[in-house]
Amino acid sequence: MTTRRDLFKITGGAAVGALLTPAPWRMITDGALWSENWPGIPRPARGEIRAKFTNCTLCPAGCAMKARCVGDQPISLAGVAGHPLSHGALCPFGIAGHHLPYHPERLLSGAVEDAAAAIKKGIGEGGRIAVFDTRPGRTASWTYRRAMASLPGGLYLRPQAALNGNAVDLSAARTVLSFGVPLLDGWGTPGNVIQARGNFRLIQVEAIESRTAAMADLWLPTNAGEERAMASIILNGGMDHIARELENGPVLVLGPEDWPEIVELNRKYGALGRTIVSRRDAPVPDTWKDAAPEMEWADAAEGSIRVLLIDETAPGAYVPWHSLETKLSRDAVVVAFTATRDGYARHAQFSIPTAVFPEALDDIPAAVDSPAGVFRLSTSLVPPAAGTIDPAMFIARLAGIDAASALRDRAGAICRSARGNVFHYADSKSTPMKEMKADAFWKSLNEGACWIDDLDPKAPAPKLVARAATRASNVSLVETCGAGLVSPLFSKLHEESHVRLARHEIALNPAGGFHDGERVALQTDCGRIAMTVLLDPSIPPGSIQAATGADVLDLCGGVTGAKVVRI
Amino acid sequence: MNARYGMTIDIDRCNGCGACMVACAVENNIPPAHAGANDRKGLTWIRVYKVDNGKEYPERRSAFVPVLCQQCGNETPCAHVCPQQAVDVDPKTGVVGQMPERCLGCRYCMAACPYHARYFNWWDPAWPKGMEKTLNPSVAPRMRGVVEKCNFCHGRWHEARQRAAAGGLAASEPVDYVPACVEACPAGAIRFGNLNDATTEVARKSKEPDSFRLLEKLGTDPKIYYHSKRDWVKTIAEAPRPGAGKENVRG
Amino acid sequence: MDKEFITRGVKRCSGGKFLLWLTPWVLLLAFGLFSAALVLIKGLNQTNMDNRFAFGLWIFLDLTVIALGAGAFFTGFLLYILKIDDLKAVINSAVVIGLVCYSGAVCVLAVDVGQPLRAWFTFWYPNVHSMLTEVTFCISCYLTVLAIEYLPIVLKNRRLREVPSMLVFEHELHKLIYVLAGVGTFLSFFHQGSLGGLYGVLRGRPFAFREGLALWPSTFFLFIISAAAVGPSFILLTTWLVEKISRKKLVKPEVPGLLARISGLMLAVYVLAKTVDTLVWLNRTSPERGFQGWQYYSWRPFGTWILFAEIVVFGLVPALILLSPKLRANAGWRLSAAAMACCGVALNRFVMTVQTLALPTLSFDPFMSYYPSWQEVGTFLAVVAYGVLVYSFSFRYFQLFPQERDLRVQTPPQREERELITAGRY
Amino acid sequence: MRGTILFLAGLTAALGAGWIAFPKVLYRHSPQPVDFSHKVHAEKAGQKCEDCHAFRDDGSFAGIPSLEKCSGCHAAAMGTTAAEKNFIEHYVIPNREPEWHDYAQQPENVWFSHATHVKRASMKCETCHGNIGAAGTLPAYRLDPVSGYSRDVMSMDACVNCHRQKGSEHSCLDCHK
Repeated sequence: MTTRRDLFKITGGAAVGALLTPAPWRMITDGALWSENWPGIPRPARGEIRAKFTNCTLCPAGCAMKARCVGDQPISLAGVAGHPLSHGALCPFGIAGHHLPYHPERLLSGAVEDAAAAIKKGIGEGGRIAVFDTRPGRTASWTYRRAMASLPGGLYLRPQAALNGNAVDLSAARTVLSFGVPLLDGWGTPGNVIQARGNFRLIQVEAIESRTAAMADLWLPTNAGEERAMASIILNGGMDHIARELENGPVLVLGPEDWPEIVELNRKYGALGRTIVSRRDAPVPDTWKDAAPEMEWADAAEGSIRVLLIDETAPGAYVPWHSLETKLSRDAVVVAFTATRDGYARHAQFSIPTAVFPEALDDIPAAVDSPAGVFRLSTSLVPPAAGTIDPAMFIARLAGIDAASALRDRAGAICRSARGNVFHYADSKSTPMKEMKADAFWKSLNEGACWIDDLDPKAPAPKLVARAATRASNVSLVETCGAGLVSPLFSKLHEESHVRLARHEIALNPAGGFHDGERVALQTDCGRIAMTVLLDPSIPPGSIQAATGADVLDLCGGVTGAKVVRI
Repeated sequence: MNARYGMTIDIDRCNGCGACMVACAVENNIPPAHAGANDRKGLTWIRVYKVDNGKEYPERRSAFVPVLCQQCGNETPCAHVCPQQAVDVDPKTGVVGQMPERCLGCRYCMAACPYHARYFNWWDPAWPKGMEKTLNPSVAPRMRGVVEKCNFCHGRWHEARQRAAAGGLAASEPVDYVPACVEACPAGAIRFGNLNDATTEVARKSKEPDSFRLLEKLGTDPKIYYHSKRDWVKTIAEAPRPGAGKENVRG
Repeated sequence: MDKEFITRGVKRCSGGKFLLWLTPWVLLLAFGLFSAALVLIKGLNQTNMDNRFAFGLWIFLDLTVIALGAGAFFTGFLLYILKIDDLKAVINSAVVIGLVCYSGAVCVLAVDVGQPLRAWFTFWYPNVHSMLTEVTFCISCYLTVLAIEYLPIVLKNRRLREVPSMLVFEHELHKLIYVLAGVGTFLSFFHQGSLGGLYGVLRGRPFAFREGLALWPSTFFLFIISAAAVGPSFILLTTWLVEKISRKKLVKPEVPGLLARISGLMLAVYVLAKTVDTLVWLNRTSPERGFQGWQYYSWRPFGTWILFAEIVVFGLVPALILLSPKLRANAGWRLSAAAMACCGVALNRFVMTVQTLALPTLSFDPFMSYYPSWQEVGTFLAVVAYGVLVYSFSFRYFQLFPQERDLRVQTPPQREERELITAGRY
Repeated sequence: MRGTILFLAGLTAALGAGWIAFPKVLYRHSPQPVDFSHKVHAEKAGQKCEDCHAFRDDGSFAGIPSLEKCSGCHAAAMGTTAAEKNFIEHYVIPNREPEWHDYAQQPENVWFSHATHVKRASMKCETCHGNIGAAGTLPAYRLDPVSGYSRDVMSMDACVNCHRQKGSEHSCLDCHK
């Protein structure tokens, strides 16, 4: 019979034996190896590395992009070196643009049929129909105008045109006087601004030391809301050291365009025709000439619009809803074509999901700092998500016009004009337009190219018109994770560091009596939004810095006297 | 002759846009922040700090300083302390390498690093659905519980060498190798190159009087040179002075 | 029920009472294990540590506990190598305390690392320059030694002695004990030192960095001396505590005095060395690396008071008390001095770990603060509970204090005392 | 005496279990989808390795050829073997990629470039892959389910040894990514 001691013996032997086999050591090693392939960690797809080219549609700059792809999937984006407009630069929004199709908050479903029915009903009842286009001048914009022309009472509305539709020639400027314009923080075409930066002196008038103010040659701090007073002082030669600076021309004065002072300063210092020039836009087919005229939204009659179709697929100037709303009739139908729930979708009865960059095929008109007209395509790098709608096609079908080949037709028109040059991204070579056939032009546009018009020798002198000026707000808005979608990786810039303000974050001076991370409400006559406080001593007392975002723009756009209140 | 890769960062050109941070995260498969993360628990191999001259508004002036692994060349603090050789310095390139698969997550190297350039994976990495398709095959995603840091986009170095070999080039050190942040900086504030090669821009710029390195007196011989003409900016290279600039980073 | 397990000639309370005493500690242990499990399963995000506070409560307490556990090796060293035989009275207890402290610390370390499955890499791919490698090797080896030293205590148990082979085994072990003590002492000296070295070598952290003597930074030696100084003090305290709780005399009156004298002597040496080291560091080491010494102490709340408290209040004062025969003869003075000494070393470990990380290194760094999460606290409480449990069992079933029996024989307990004992109270 | 026997019994039992049973239990054997013969292709078709295992334009190595490559020759049966017949029926005609098991698939954290080894260091395929190119059949694929790696994958030691001999061993990042 076996005793306990026998068991000891056997176990002992087994233990010794086991140590002499690979088994225990294998298991220890495998344990560590298992931790290399930690559960739930994705494995990057492998495959051939290819380069594709496109243009960014996330802002009106339309910077040229080189996409590094595994197979067909873009995995990173970079600028196109030597590009005559964007000079190889990309902003952080563009650099991570290829993540947008996978954004968790993307809008992917909407009641398309119901929307169509409601629109038809609205038109049937004889109401005015209008398209509000956040980025005019695109081929899609022309499609809207043609559609509206063919619909009874159709209107094409656009935001206020920057500089009255004129362009800025930064390369000509020697002194730039800017009233709170974020010149070095995403204004115009970032690459172009940086390229020209060495040649001009920058004087920044701003309450807060913004990124631009921090980089300016001279920063004139003003009290929040007193920028305009400062402008008229300078205009009347009140600050002679600034006046002396401005003698070093050519001068460019930038600021809220509805201030008469800005217009006057530009006149006084001879900016018109030198640093502010009129631009000839890319030609369109003659058959489009009967399209509806562009109308600034402000000029539409109050309460006149029965059906409003908003296209915010191409982010541009955002018009606060409380202003736009006044144009609607009581029983108006509002349809927003968008990829995000944050914009006009918050106010529209129907939100129709659209493709996002880099899914959509679109063109990007010239940016404000491009004196020459341009034509470039944003070719789709990945197929549009299921269930998304192309607003141009939708509205064209509504009006019963054919716009399927609009882009190609326009390319044809440009080719026929035989003006300008085509810059090819793959080899950074330029070929004169007159030397290219329409098909070749179209092909290279899709493979990554940009048509740049010649400067118009007999361009008319640019005109600037002042309007009834709104008072300046004490909220300075910084472009952060603003309207529309941004890559989830932007968490690096706010959540995981404090380089930029996150949405619904406001920066205040510690003297304000609030504490870091406190939940407060930003309040104006238009309402209030819950915000989180970040204390920043570089913000002057009384000023508020907030990240742009449709809701914040609705709250602060064109209104003054914003205040922060405890919840 | 061995290469000594380094950087010059022109603080006077940096407007703190954050393109370098985003490009770095894209290139190196760094996941978006976990819901619980903050600026002390985040992952960003290069971090832009906002610094100031310590004065009050309106005399206050700010500048932006991108801080990444300084690739210390002398008695590299982190490599020196790692118990199991998960950190090493490549004599061929001077790059301080971190091996997440060897790391046991003791975080001794993080305590040793005076530049706070090392980051710990406090959470399991997670990407929004579908976004994992955009991961870079040249960089292995890391698992929870290990330390990671900048290695001058070593994946790009591998690719460049492979291209050179495939193209039959003899050069063992690639010519077209540049980290993502350098490529991404729209202002061209970051320059990269071989400090041992006197012909490169970095070698030249690193010797200019306006160039300085962070905490140079520690004797760790960093390979990241900062550059500024503003005197108050130059003082950021020195040891902290209590009272000054405590609010620069929100803790 | 378990009477036949209890050493002959000593009284222990009834099983029921014993269980009653165990219950709270078991509960504490359970809670601690739960929080540790949370950390292991969900990851270190359960703690309040972050990239700047890469080390937290755990490392601080590990260092403290290991310093307090040093009594084991130092007593062993005095007893077996320097032949101070009076210490036989406490050596067993010291060994148990040592075992508890070290094994506890190792367990916490296993929770503290992000990928415990790879911990063995340190043995397979060691980086010989790293102090942590030194620590890992020494602690694991010394833990084995302690386990072997613990065995004879276990084997002395009445029931186990009935097994002949066990008896033989124990006899063999006893011949070994001197070797073990020697090895243990060496290993222990070494890793106490390397624990100090851990921070002394951080050239990137001028607050912790110290210049070297021979291979090691000065903190290496300071940690050894300080550990040797508080080891006896801690034994002093624990012995007194056990006597109070169990209501028995366990050691002859001269033993505590001896421990106190040793502790005082070492403490005095430590204070002297620490003072010299601090002066050198403040006036030479740190300024040479661009950090003015004064600025470390201008970040609230860590003012110069912390330096004063560490060296004078919890260093010099207890040293003097323990050195003066009159004062240390008085139990009150003796014990409070011992307690102060322990606090002093704890404070020193706190400064080396937490303050080092809290202080900024870059000019644009803020001063950092950190509070442990409940999971961190819980995990550590598990170690405390585990220690109490192991000690309680050892005390009940093994002979931790050889003099206990003789003391009972010499002084027959007073009546009420006897009643207490028969009533089976502690 | 009895004790010794028992001890030895335990010892041998453990040894047996560890050396013979354990590997059988641990490794998961799975056959390749197609009964492919390198030998036939090398001798009959006179093909070189790089004819099928080709480099891509970007310098990366394509590894196991895709079905497209195979169909290039095997659109219709070229021989009479059952294996080819099966292959054409099950994969070529339904145009279904065979799920090959890669014996030498390196871990995700390893950067291995065939270009640097084959083109710059001009190494032979056999040096690492043995003479599988001459084998008539494909050996079964053996997976270690715990580590998730093929049993025949080259170990780090093997890499390091060769790099050491060649004097091209500098740092972890030489081969890791």
